[in-house]
Amino acid sequence: MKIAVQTEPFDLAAEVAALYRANPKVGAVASFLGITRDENDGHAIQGMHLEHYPGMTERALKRIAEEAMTRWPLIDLTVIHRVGALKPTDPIVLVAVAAAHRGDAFAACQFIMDYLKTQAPFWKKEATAEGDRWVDARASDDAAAARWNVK
Amino acid sequence: MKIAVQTEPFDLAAEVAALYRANPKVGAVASFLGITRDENDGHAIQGMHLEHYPGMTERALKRIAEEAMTRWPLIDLTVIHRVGALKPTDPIVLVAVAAAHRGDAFAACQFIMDYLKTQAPFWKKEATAEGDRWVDARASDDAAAARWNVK
Amino acid sequence: MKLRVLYFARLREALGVAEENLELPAGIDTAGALVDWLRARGGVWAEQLGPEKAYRTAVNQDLAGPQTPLNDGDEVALFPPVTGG
Amino acid sequence: MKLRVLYFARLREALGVAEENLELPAGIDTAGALVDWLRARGGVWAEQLGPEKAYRTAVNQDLAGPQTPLNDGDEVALFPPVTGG
Repeated sequence: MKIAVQTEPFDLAAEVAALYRANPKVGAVASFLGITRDENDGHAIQGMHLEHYPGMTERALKRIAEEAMTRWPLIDLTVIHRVGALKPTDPIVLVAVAAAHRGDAFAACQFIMDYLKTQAPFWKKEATAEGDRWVDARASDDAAAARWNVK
Repeated sequence: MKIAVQTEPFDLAAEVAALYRANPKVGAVASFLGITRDENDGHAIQGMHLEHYPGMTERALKRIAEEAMTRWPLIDLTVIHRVGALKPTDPIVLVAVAAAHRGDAFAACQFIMDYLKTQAPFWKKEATAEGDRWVDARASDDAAAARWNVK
Repeated sequence: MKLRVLYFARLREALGVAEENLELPAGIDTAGALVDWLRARGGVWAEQLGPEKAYRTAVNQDLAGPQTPLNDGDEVALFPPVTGG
Repeated sequence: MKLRVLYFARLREALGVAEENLELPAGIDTAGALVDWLRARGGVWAEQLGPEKAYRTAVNQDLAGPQTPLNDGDEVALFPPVTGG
């Protein structure tokens, strides 16, 4: 299990390969890449700054990942979240989950993203032509997390 | 939209990057990698041969991909399925789906895999210590496809 | 009616044929009727296409059912349930 | 009771403080009571921590609710709903 919070880019191919190359029991890797868009709610986005709560972020991600390992028969997983300055088309987050079968890998990958979106202390501030603005939380993210019925 | 059936390995990072690097509207890429395992139903697997129906495979994959594009607001997607000789830890299939938001990307990626598993004409023949054996279709794959209620 | 018929995977191996060109008698004009006609060859054909055996048909590279009509020049395929991915 | 209190993102900017060390009067022993006490500072505090404002609390780096107890030396954080991913 790898959890990382970093300013540097990550290497998708290397991270996914690390989940299955050494373990021939892995039959499925589901992965999610979140990417900086150039627009949000109708505003053109020039760039973004991702603030976080050092210490709590790693702790929250680890907790979410361990909960996923408990709920599904997973073999391994990786969560990497970037912080700091990002521009459109820059990857923000990678969640990759390895399991014997695809249903478990898909479910756990979605679960981790839904919980990360509502429980991990990251905040996006977008740079637009009209100035910087903090991104508002989405009700749809709360709804997505609620369907997993944690706690 | 890219659909390919090939004997050669594919480059996960390049395929995923092709879906979002040139399009800053993409906020989410959900992807699935199916990998050759070293065991199946309790049998140790030394390798596998993937047979297909040339012509129909591409046609079936294109049809599944187009159905996904109709059902969800997707930006782009890629399906690559390998055929021929594969050994444990070799990737078999890649499905990668790009969308503005993660819910659509995840749903479409799962949909495509579920349909590919029941509708695309590929057949696996495994090499075991006791000889070669054709892999049996799984009832769980029919059930997974049935929940999307196609046709 | 002339048809090209393809067999794949376990079915190809069991029947010992990958492909054949058939000239069908009048009245054999659906995928189901074709399978019945092939089954009537007896031996491995009766065995492999028996009612307890799972197989699929495709007509012109689309999955087909017993009622799918056949037309002169069609490409028909018989194969086991698929196991890709 | 002594606490370290951290503020993040929009809340940090609006309150103009990233971190402070507090010495709380007796009786302020839950996360909810702490927020009430901070709100009583008035001005931006009353405004930013008002009932119509969405904010979250964490105690020792775990998400907390109004009833979560506070203990001497705890690290408490106040921040807006998270927006990562």
